[in-house]
Formats: sequence, structure tokens, C-alpha cells
Amino acid sequence: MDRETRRRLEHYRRDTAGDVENTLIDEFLDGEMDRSDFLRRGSVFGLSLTTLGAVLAAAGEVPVAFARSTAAKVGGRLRVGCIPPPAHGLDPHTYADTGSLVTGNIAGEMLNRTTDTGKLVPELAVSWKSNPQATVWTFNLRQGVKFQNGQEMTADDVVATFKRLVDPNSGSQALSAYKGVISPAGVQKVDAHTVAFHLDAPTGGFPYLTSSTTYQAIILPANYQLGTFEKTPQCTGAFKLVSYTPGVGATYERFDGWWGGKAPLDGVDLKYFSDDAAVVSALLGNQIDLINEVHVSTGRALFNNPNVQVISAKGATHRLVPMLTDAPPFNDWRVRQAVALTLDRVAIRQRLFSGFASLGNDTPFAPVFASSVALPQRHKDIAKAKQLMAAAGKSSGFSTQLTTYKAFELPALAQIIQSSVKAIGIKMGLRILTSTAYYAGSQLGPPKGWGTTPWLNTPINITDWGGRAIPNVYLTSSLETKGVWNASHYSNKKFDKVAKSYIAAISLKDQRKYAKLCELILQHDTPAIYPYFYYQLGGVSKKVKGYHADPQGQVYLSHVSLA
Amino acid sequence: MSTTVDPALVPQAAPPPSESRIARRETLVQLLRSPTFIIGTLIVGWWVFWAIAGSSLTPHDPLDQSAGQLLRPSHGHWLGTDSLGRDVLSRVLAGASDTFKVAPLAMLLGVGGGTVIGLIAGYFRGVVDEGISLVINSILALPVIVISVVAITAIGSSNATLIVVIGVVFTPIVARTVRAAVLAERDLEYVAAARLRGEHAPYVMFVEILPNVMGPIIVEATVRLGYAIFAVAGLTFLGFGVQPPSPDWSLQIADNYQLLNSGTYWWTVLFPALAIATLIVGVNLIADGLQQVFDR
Amino acid sequence: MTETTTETAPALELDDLAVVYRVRGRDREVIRGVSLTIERGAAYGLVGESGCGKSTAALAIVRYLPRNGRVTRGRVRIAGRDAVSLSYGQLRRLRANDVSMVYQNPGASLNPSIRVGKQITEVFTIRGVARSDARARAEDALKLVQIADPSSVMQRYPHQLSGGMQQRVVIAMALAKDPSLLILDEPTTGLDATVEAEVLDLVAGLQAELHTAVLFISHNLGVIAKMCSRVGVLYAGRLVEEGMVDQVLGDPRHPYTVGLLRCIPRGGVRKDHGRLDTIPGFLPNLGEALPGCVFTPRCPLAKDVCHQQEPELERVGDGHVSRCHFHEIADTMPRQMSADLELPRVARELEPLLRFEDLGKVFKQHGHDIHAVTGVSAAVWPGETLGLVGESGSGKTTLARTLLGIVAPTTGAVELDARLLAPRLGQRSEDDVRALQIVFQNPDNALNRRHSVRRILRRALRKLAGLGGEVAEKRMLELMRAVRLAERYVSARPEQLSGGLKQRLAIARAFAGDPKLVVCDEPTSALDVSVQAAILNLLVELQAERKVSYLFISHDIGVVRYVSDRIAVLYLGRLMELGPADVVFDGPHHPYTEALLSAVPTIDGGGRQRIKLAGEIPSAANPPTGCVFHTRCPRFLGAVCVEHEPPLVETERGHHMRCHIPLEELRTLQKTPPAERAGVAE
Amino acid sequence: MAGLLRRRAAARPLPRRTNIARFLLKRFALALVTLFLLSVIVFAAAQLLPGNVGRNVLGPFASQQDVDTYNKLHGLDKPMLSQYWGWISHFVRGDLGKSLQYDVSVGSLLGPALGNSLKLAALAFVLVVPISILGGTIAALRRGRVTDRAITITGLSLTSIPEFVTAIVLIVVFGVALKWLPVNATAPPGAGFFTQIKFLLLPSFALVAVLFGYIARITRASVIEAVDADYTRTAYLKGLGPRQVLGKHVLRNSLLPTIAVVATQTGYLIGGLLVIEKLFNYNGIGQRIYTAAENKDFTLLQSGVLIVGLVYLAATLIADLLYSLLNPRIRFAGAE
Repeated sequence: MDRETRRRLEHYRRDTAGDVENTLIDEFLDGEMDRSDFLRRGSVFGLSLTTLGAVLAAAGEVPVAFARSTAAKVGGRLRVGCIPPPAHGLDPHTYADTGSLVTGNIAGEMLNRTTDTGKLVPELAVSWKSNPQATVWTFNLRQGVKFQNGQEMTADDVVATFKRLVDPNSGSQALSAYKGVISPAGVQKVDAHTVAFHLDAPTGGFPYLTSSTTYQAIILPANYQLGTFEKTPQCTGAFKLVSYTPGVGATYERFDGWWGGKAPLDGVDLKYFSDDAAVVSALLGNQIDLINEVHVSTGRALFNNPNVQVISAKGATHRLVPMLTDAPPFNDWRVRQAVALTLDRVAIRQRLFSGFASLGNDTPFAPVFASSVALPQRHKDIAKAKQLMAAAGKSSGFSTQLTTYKAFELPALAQIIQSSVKAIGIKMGLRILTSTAYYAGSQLGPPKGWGTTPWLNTPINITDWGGRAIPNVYLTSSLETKGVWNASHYSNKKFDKVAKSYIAAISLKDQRKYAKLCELILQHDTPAIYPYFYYQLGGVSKKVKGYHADPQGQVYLSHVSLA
Repeated sequence: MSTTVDPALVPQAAPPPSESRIARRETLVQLLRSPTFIIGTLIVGWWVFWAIAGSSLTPHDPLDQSAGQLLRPSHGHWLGTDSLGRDVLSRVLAGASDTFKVAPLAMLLGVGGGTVIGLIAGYFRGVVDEGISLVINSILALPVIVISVVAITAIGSSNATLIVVIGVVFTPIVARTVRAAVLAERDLEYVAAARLRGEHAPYVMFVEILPNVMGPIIVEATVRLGYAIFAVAGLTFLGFGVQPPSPDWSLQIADNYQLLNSGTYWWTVLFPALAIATLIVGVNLIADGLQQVFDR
Repeated sequence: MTETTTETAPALELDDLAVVYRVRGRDREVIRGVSLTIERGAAYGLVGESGCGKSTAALAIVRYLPRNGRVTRGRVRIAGRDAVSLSYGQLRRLRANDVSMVYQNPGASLNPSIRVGKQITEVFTIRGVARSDARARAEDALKLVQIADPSSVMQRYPHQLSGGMQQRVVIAMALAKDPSLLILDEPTTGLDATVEAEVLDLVAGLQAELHTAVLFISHNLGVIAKMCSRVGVLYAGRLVEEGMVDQVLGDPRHPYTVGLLRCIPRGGVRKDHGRLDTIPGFLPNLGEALPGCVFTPRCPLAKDVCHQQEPELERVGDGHVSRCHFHEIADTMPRQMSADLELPRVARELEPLLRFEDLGKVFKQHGHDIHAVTGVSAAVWPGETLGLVGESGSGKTTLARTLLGIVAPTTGAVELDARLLAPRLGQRSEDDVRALQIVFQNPDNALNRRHSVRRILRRALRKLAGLGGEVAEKRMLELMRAVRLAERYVSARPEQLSGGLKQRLAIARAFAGDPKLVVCDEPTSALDVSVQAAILNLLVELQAERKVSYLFISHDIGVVRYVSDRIAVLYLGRLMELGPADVVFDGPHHPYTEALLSAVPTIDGGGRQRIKLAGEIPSAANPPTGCVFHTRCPRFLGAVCVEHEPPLVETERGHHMRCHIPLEELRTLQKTPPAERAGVAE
Repeated sequence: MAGLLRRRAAARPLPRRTNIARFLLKRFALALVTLFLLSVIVFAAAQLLPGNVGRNVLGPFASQQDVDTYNKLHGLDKPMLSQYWGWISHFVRGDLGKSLQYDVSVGSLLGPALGNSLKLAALAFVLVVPISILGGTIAALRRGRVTDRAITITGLSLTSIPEFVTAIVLIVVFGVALKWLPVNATAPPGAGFFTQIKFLLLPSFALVAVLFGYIARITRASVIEAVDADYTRTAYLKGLGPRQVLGKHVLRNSLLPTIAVVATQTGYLIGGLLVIEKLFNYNGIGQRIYTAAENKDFTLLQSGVLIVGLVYLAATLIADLLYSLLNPRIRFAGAE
């Protein structure tokens, strides 16, 4: 490492880096974390690429090749298949389903972006850093960024966008991430190109929440009119949304004024599908080039096909099997643990995903999170399960009903659980609804505070949870007492405290400490079973170059090209 | 010289045993020798046997997932296993009872309802007929699958709702056929003779006319059975039909049809589809056999 | 048989023809070796009852047997060429040029969706005539069959023509190819007497003019007598007698022919003269095994030899043969039925059982009114039979249905035992319903095909006589005995009974509630001659035993004359003449009645010279003014008939007539047949 | 016997032309009443759907009063009758209102969807009717023999196989394996007539499989009836060969029942192809109506189903007209 780089590193550590950054660099240099963890956490704390490169050099590591891939061929239109189609309008703050997020994010951009390896790269924000207590985060915006309607992007636009995102009565779906983290008042303009976020509670991973992980956080002009997203192009991304037909498809043209230069593709033709077999056969029949999201259970044909490449992104996407802790028969933790112990997770991973998933250990701390601590993996143990049932006075079993909806491999998992729990005498009926019926009804209010919707008020059910870069939202919304999406109605004061500390922890060591405590409590109480964290899979024809799967299933095409 | 000999009472040669018995025996013999009837009965008989036997006699438990994954037909599993590792042969055989629980009952409800309405519309010409035909025609304008979806979403899906919904949707279609047959019968003299005995409308319809329109009703019933299975399959495909893990044939196909995309794993869909086809063909062969013999 | 040249060879030669039908898996022989010859230009009649195989023979000749029928032996030679061995091409040419057929139901023989003209021109185009002059040839063919306005008829569709007109079109098509052989299978059975007479005259005329040989198949001996020179009697697929018409009908030499002739009510015989003679036993089932002489099971003269040995066709006169060992004593066959039968005297002086005044019915159809029945008044006394005569469309059936309440009358009222009857059946009391019953024409449709005999009768007894259980069972057996229906048929279904037995069952059902009046709507016209006689005897016996009255409807004058005490003649819904049977028949009668009687073909060839009626029956939608018959009346007086309608006047005791010509003048006029009347301009 | 005296037989007057007009007027009036009845049924059915529109559109996080204001804004809280009247009065004037789900005009959604459905239905109709008539006629002419059995049984089996099985097999064989035909039915925009046909072929084959059995069976029965009729005997006895008899006399009468039965399938062919539209990713009106039903989008659902009803009634009217043109008995209802 030549002296020049070492000098610049010393200079950075002395005057720009704060305690957070210096602890991170020391932990890496002391060998506390491996290289990819350091890069990921470094990006979280806004260490610029050059600084990261210097630290790696200091540690004798090969510098990371961050340059864009070799010069891509320019030209051609990419045909994208998206399943399922958007269910409602396209105002970004209301996105709740895959169709909307894909349609919006081809054109829209966020402050920063999470990559397929979980790293944060700058986008509309050049850099960001937090105060020592991680309660105030300051973002420096990129200069000279133009909206597709010609306006110049300034802090006012970012502030207006985020005020709408975190406002409780705007109907924004992003509240699941921001509730309790930041409120509208906390979003303040510092100067023309700097925005400060004053958090309600310290959050170490806040930059993840502003990134593409929160797919609603597309930056829009301050004067954005609701309902005009699909009518006039007004995002900052590489492509302009020029036409949109609900339920059919959308077309995009290259936005030449893009801050990132010239995107290789001339345009994108997005086609909506409502049947997995149809989208798969479209790719096999060479009528589309890319599928946003593929599942092993429905897209098995793609895996052994020469001219189709299945790309995967490890992620935290998982199926949650919550059990109502405030009503029999699952109010006894021993019963819940017994049920968890009947599942043969290795067989399930092989049968449902032929390996494209990591085993769940009944806690939201997926292996992909750096802060996760790997406790001994819970395996099928019928003898112990029977002991627990006997201890809970339920040795003769009982009958109950599992509710879920018909999508991807959910019915298959339901049938596996049904046949597994038979071993301990549980007679489980299945109720398979349509997705609309499953999520219909109110989520707040009577009878028990979680409204009437089936997915928050049934003894045992299976719900599809999107991937997040950090487990915060899983902890706050589905496990903390009175959590907005706490389907188990789980309430453990001790757990709430530990979870809060975890969220506030900044250093990796602290986060791991509290993570372990959370995992131990959860493994004991088992309010919900986390059978597996399956990889986000995408199907791409061999002609497509430079496309990476995204943990949230987003389709990011600005660097994609057609061979 | 003339003796009062009454011709009818004292026939010369001993008359053959009563007409009806010979004719009935001959028809039976004829029936048993017609190939269509025999093959039809064999096929339907086979499926009825399995509908009764259910999963007790199948080589594996239809719900047991121990095989673990998609196996090609082999000596262990003659027809291979499905995506959850369950034995396809056992599920197809056991599936008969589930399939018999929905489609045939829906058909019977549709045919029963349709016959009653058809009889009334056909017999009571004038305003009653016009009214009923109007309602029938407007219901027929609605696509079957849309009405079913709306009804099932409203009532919630279970086997009972499936049977009622498909049954009700079929009623107008059957009613139209029965009405046409009744129109041909109602002007025959035996109906006038019955009214001349002071018979009331219900008796004339159900005791006098109904037996004579059984032919078209049987044909319509067999056609409706085919369409009932077709409708159950469509609704199951959309998620409204039969609930897993039932080995119902339509559900098996709906669960595994995506596998066909890969060109392999054909056995998970082929055999349930064959089961449906053979059942329908069997039922129709019996109906054709009956018709050939009775219509001579 | 040497191959004679086609010109001189006989038009048709059948040589030991045998035909078999495969029914329910077994071959049943329907024609058991028939040989006959028809010279060129000759007319040969083939007579026999249903099931004797006469239609099958016709089909065999043109090789159009149904799918399950086939010729097992014998040869068919048409104009010298053997039809059975012809190739398809030759067969098609034979059908296109040499032989043609006319069937019973003309409506069905014409394609409903093609205009009449096109169907006729097709006959010519097949024979290679150019399309342009094929149309002209077609119009000539229609003129040949006396259709006045051929070009407009050619534009018409079959359903727009009357029955008579349709049959003329079929005949025109048949004769268009100038065939050497014309086969007619019951061509006029479904038609009215007057229309039948016209069609038969037409055929006779054309046959002579075109020198075509004719094979005339019918069950009606009168029609055969009128049309044919030679006749063959067929029984159970065997020719039992053959010869010149006057030989066979005048001096029948086979018991079956004798039986047939005795069955027919002719020469004005009436019920009080005695019962009609009948042929014992039943018509043989299809293909039943009949060892020896086929007629033995039903022959009163049958001896042992008849059973063992089938008699040969022996010569019994010049060109007259009979297949009977005892043909010389055939006509001395003992009568089956005793002639004497004492009938109750109809007490006219008491109150009539049923009276109807000014009865009328108007139907609404396609926007205009059809006056089916207008202003008919008459009465029926207990134990009396009122015959109702008239052509189709005269309102006979509508009148009956109005009396029964099936149809509500538009005008007039009906009284039963001097009590007013409610117009509609539904509103009548049980006793009224029980008192009036009906026997329909076609027993197949009148009985529910799916109910057994017992169920039909027990239901009738329950509803009409209020009987159930053991009493009803006993009563049922009595009823069956009364109508001569053997007890063993009790569990049979109608389709397993013969035509005669079905009609007996229908009669038993009608009598279940001891009715006071039974409407007989053409009860025998769908039956064979021998069976018809048995049914007529049964009706008369029942009348004698139970004092029941009949309203007897028929277009067969002979049958009506035999059964009726009084006759009512209807034309276009109006009562033309009403009076005692013998007065109406002997005359002087209404000009329409006179024309009707003249059109009836009689066996002994005697009787009147046929009076031709001009034109067709006018449509009931707009009946003619004045006397409705004036457009066709041969004794048309002039303006008076056109302006005002003659009232129904009692010209002599009990004899009413609706005509401007006074009775005496009619008596003198009717001594000589009326002059031909030019048709009235439409 | 010299030529008989020619006597004029009065011919019947030529029938009036008003027959067809009156017949069709009656059918048209009937169709209108049926349409009204259909609109009532559809409206009632839509009201039956559970759940609340506001909640459905605004999603789980919207507050209850947001949901209420949304409902009030779209008049969903007004009494049934006025809602019905509001909808039908606008429908008649061609204004179908806004889709609750996509907040776009219903017309803009249903218009192209209906166009697509009509195209697919037309192609399927053009394929299935001739094939079924051919199949039915051959089966009838070879009655009882092997070909008859084969056609009848194949027809039966295909009809009972669920649509999506036939669809997927066609896709795998012709689309993926052989790559002869495109797998999705939506042709790229601006595609010419024949490319659109090429794209619609696969779904049409799936429809032919479904409908062939039913129509062929009806044709077979009517051809048998015509072959056994007396007028066919007259035709043969005129010396016509089997082919001429079939062409000139039999087919004309046996087509009538087929036309009637095909008209009854329009409801299915236009609005019921949901499964096939999903598999071939085709934006037809069936799928539009289904998503509307699933997401309780009243305005889209009601107008969609009513439009399908309209098309069905139009088809039956055309079938009636065709039926009366071909069947003279109805065209000229006979003078007597």
C-alpha cells in the first residue's frame, strides 16, 4: 500500500470520520469481521469508496473492483415479464405489491440503493453520516440531478417526498418501516443539497430504510400531484414511464438527461402476467427476456434450461408461520415449540426450493444479516416434541385450522405442516383463500386490536414476508407488543427491551450481543415459526448482461444491456 | 250353424307368454351384448368401486409425503410421485371418492332443478313460459365461471357451496332442453285424456309427461357431468374450488400443471386427466348403450 | 328366364322374393317368397293389413330397405333388368329413369327447406336436361297434374301447400321421368274423401295417358277396386290369392279374402242389421314362425292338412289363383259373429242427454280470426249415436273438444241432463267430468307409453269411479273382460300391444266411470280393416248393454253409416244437414252431402257417378259470404246463394237442411248428376 | 281417354314479407327485457361480494374515516336503488364511470379487452364450427361404425378435460418445444392481421378442443334425423348419389340446430375464457371481469358482465335471424 493512500487514510480518520466510522475500521483491522461484512457495514456508515479501498489496502486486501463492468453494448429494447400485475394506482407511497414496486422502480430512484450482496451504494445522495447516538442522519444530495420533467432536484423535493412517506394519514404503505422511527417533523432541509433526518428513536441501520429496501421511497418533485405518476414522467431514473395500461403492461424510453450517463437500453417493454406457468412459458418461448420473480415450485422448468439463467440473491424473504399466543391451543409456548420441532426443515428446503433457501431457526435473524448470531439449528425431533406436548397436557393432541392463501408454494407448505404435525396428534384442517380475501378486512381495532383480517387473527397461518436489509421492521412490527403486524399477538416485555437495544446498537459487537438475546427469547417462546429464508430468484435469458437480482424483487435496469 | 265365438277370447293357438316378459328379456339380452354398454359399465364400475373403497385399498396413503420428491414412474411408485412426494397412483384412485363428492352431486342438482323448471315452463305455456324463458335466457348470458366466482367469494368456498353454485348455474341450461322435450309431449292425446279424467297439473307433469322425456334428460345429464368436472377444475385453478390436500382429480391437475412447462414431470397431470376422461367416456357409453336399445 | 328385350318385357317381375329384418339380434322373415308380374301399362293392386309386408316389398323393389333389412332370395326384374344385381351406377340410372314411388305422407316426402319448383327441376337435371328448359319441363309437369298456377306454386315451400296439393306435386315429380313402373304406397290414406277421389282420378288418367305400369299398395279394398285391373292379397308375407279385381272381390276363394270383405261395412248395412263379421285371432307378429299355411292360426276351416303342408297357388278360374286346400268352400266360411243384436229404442220424447245451442269457436292465429265452428245447435238422446261427418278443417274435432271443455267455446252453451255445463273442463264438477269421455284416433298417442295396462285402468277407476284397492282390481278385470282384453296383458305396456288391443284399452279407460256420452274421434281410421270391425262391434255392444250415447266423428262414410242413428254434416264450421241416418243417406240430401257420398269408392263398383267439387276448401280465416258452400256447390243457384246464408230449416220431420233449394225440388234434381261447374274465379 | 278437362285449382296467395319483420321485432323486444333483467341480476350479485371497497383500495393502513370518505365520494353508501339507477342510467348513455381499483375510466379498460375477446372468439368460432360440423356429419354417416365411435369418444374426452390442461399441453408442444407458434396470445402492437392470427392460434386450438365434442354431438343427431327423413328417401329415389343427397338435401336441414347451439356458447366464448386468458396472458374481458370481482371493483364488474350479456343477446338475435332465413317454416309462417 503506497504511502500516499496511507496518508489519505490517516487524514480521513483524524478529521472526517466520527467514532462510528473509526470503531468500524478498528473492528475490521482487528479481524472482528470478514471483508464482505466490512464493505457492507462501511457502506451503511457512508464511508466513501476511496476510504474503503484505502482501509482494505491497509489490511493487505485486494482493492474492490468497483468500476462498472466492461463497456456494455448499447441499444435494443428489453422485454420484461412481471407477475403479479399492480393491484391499484401507481402513486409510489401506496405501493404494497410486487407489480407496483417493479413498475415504479424502473423509472424511480431513491437516495441510496441496496445491492444483491446487501451493500448500500449512493444514488441520489452522494454521502450520509450520523451523529454518535445515531439519532440524526445527514444526507448530502447529488448535484445536477434532473427530473424527467426538466426540474432540477433539490432538498425541497426530498423533504416533500419523505414528509408524505412518513405521514400516518397519507395512506402510505412505508409506515411499516418508518412508524416509530421518524415522523414528518423530523425531516428537515439543511441547505439546497443537504437533508437531515431527526429520528424518534436511535436506529443504527437508518440508511437502509431510506434505500431501495423501502420500495416506496422514490424521490419525486415537491409539486407532485397524486395520481399523475403514470401520466407524466417525473422521476430521476434512467428510464421514463411513457405509457401504462392497468393489468396489461407499461413501456419506458431511455431518459437522456439521466445523471448516471447513458443507459445501454433504448427502452423497456413491461408485460404483466397473472399466471406463473404463463410467464415461465413466455420466457421459454422467447417472448420475454426477463422475469422479475421466479419460484422453484412454479418455475421448475427454468432450472435445467440451457438458454435461461436463474440468478439468485440471498435475502431475508421468508414465510412466517405465526401462532396466536393469546388464545388456546397455542397459548402454551411448549405446544408452539412442539409444532416447530415436527418440521423437517432440510427436507422442506430440498422439496420446495431444491436448495435455493437457507434454513430458518424460528427467529427473524436471517443468516444474510451480519448481526445474526447462528444458534444451534433446530431440527425435526418428534420425541422432544411429544415430551413438550405431554408437559403441556396435550399428549392426545387437538384439532385446529391453518389459514393461508393460494400463491407460490404456500399451499404446499401448508400441506407439509399439516402432515408433519400429525406425528404429535394434531389434526390440522386447511383453509386456502385467495390473496385478496386473506388480506381483506381491517387490521386495527376490534375485536382484539388487530381488526378482522384473517392474516392477523387466525390460530395459525402462513404469511409471505418481503425481504429487508435489516431485521428492524420484523422486530418492531411483527414481534414487539402491539406491533402493527403482530400476527401472534405476542407480548414479552423482556423481548421488547432487548429488541429496542438491538435497533439502537451501532457497533456490530453490540448488535450481535442483543441479537443473540433476542434469538434465545424467541427460540424459547417460538411465537412464530420461520421455516426458511428463500433466495429471491429471477429468470433471465442468456442475451441479458449486467442484471443482478434484488432482495426486494426490484428490477434495476440502468446498467443492463442486451448482447 | 253360427256359434257365438268371440274371436279375442278363444284364440286358436296358445298365445306366447305375456308380451311384456319376452320383450323385457330380449332387451336385457340385447343390452348385455352391446359392447358400448359393457365397456361403459366396466369403466364406471371401476371408479365407483374406488370411490367406495377410498384410500383404504390404495398401495400408499394418498396424503403421505414420505417419498420426498418428484419421482419418475418406477416399481416403487407405478405412476410416480407429485411435487410433494405423494404417490400419484394412490391419489388418482382415492381421488375418485372426492371427485364423486362434488361434480355428480352438482350435476344432479342442476338436472333436478332444470327438469322441474323445464316441465313447468313447457306445460304451462303463455305468461309462465314467457317469464321463465326470459329468466333462463338472461342467466345464460352470464358466463358460468364469473357467476361462480362472485357467488363463491360471497358465500365462501367449501364443497357444499361448489355443489350448490354449479348446480344452480346448470339449472337454466337443463331447463331449456327439458322445456323443448315437454313442448313436444304436451300436445299428445294422453295428456288431454289425463286432463279429461280431472287430473291436476302436478300429476300430469310429473306422472304422465316426465317418464316420457327421460331420454333427453339422461343425455343432458351425461353432458352436464362432463361440464361439472370442467367447471370444478376451472374454479380450483383459480383457487375457489376443492380445498387441498384432497386427492380430487381437478385439484391434482391444478396443483401440478405448471410442471408441464419443463416438458418432464408429465405423469403428475396425465393420469388425473386420464381418470376424468375415462369416467366421462364411461358414463356416455352407458347412456349411448341405453339409448340404442330403448330407441329401437 | 331369357333376357327379353326391355320394350316388351313386363314392367315388373317378382320371382320368389324373400326379405328379412334383423330385430333385437334375430333375423325375422317378413316376405316369405312372393312372385307376381305387372305387364306394361297395367295396374296391379296389392292388398293386405299392416305387418303383411306390402310396404317392405315396395322398398325391396327399389332397393331402399332400411339398415337392418336385406333380400335373402328371389329376383326383382324391372323392365327386364334384374334390380338386385345392379351396380350403384346402374341402380341410380334405373331410379332416375324407370321406376318412381309415391308415399303416404306427401308433406314429409318434400324437403321442407327447398322451394317446390327446385325439387321438381332436380328430377330433370339428373336426367341430363339443361337447367334452362328443366324449369319449363317442371311447369309442364305441374300442369299435367292439373295445378292451375304452376309458376306461383313453384315459388312456394312445401308447408304452404294443402295436403292434396302436396300429393299432386309428389305425383308430378314421380311422373316427370315418364317411368315404366310407378309404385304407390297408400297414396291417399291421409286425405279427405273428396281430395282422395280427385287424386285417384288424376292417377288413373295419367296412367292411361303415359302408359305407365302401376303397383298400387293399399289396405282399402274400395280404392283398389276402383284403380286396378288385377289384385293380389298378401298375408304374413305370402300371396294368398291373385286374380282380376271382379273375380277376387266378387267371388273370393281364400278364407282371408272372404273375411276381409265381410269386415267392411258396405252397402248401407247398419248396426241394427247385425254385427259386422270379424277375423278371429291376431295379426301375426313380425317374422313369426307359421308352419304350413300361413293363415291356419286364424282360419275357421283349418284342418290338419293345413298345418302340415303349405298349399300351392292353385288355378281356380281364368287367371284367378288361390293358396288354399279348400278354396272351393271358402265363401261358405261360418260367420264369426252372430248377426242378431237387439238394440234399445232411442226414446226421443224424453229430454235429450246433451244439448248445445249456437255453439261457436274462433281461434286467434297470426293476427287474424279462424272461425273453426259457427252457430251449431243439436242434441243427443240417451243411447243414441250422433254421427259427425265432414272434410278436414270442417270443425268436427273442435266441436267435440268444445263439448268436452278442453277448449272453451266463444259463443253458445252446452247442457247435460238440462243442467248448464261450465265452459272449461277445470270448472266442471266431478260428475260432469265423469259423464263425458273420449276415445282418440291414434291409440299410440292416447296411452302413456311408460304406464302399464293395470296402472292406466286403476288410475282411471280411482279418478272417475272413486274406486281403490281390491274393489278397483275386481272392477278392472270386469272392464278388461267387457272390452275383450285378455287378462294376461295386465302388466304389459302399450308399446307391447297391437293397434286393436291398444284401442280396446283406451275404450276400457273411457268406460271406467260409466260415462253417459263418449266422443269417438275417428276411433277406427288408424286401424286395419279386420280390427276396425271388432272395435265397431265392441262399441255397439257397449252401447246396447250400458245405454251410453256416442258422438261418432269420422270421414269414412261407410263406418259412420253403420254406427250412427242420426247424422250431422259439417262444412267450414257450419251445420249443413242434420237428420236420421237413412233419411240423410237415401236423399234428398244437401248438395254437399250428395258430393261427399259420391266420392266414396265402393267395392262392388256400383253407386253414383262421382261429383267433382270445384277448387279447394276456402280458408276459415275469411269464409265466403252467404252460403259458405256456394263457391264449390254443383247446384249453385246464383245471386241468392252469394248474398244471404240459408237458415237451417226442418224440411221434414227431424230432417234439417241449410239450402235455398226446397226439398222436393232437390228430390227431383238429385235423380240426375249435376253438370260440371266451371271453377269460380278466385 | 282424351286429355281430361283442365280445371283451375285456385293457388294460395303469395305470403306477406312482414313475417320476418314482426318475428324479429318480437325477439328484439324480448332481448331488451332480458338485458334489463340481466342488469338487475348483475347489480345484485356485485352487492353480494363481502368486504368494503374503500378498505380494499386504500389498503390496510388507511384510517377508518379515510375509508368512509372514500366510500362517500364514490357514492357507495347511497341506498341500493339510487346506486343501481345511477349506474344503469349512465351505462345506457355510454358513460361507464370510473374503475374503483385503477381509478381510470371503465371504458378505457373494457374497450380494448372486449376487442381482444371478440377477436379470439371470432377465430375460435371460424375454426370450431366447420370442424365440428364436418366431424358430426362424418360420425352420422358412419353411424355405429368405428369412425363414429372414435369421433364421439374423442369429442367427449376433450370436452371434459379442463381447459388449462389442454392449454398447457399445446403451449409446451407447439410453443416451447417446437417453437412453431407464439406462446402468449397478445401480438406486439401494430402487428398485421396475419401475425395477430398467428398469435391467437394456440388459444383457439384450446377452445376448439373444448367446444368440438358438444357441437359435433348436436350436428351428428340432426344429420341422422335428416338422413332418416322421408325427403332424403325421395332424393335417393330420384337417382341422386350419396354426395348430392348430402349436399343438396341433408346438410341444409341439419345446420339449423347447430346454429342455435353455437349461439348459446357465445356467453362462454366472450366472457368465460378467463382460464385461457390467464394461461396465454391475453387481455380479454373475462380476466378483466374476474379481477374486478376479486377486488370488488363494482363499476368495472357490473359494466363488464353487462357488456358480455349484450354481446350474447346480439349473437342470439343474429342466430335467430339466420335460423329464420334458413328455415322457411318460420320465415313464411304459412297462409292457412
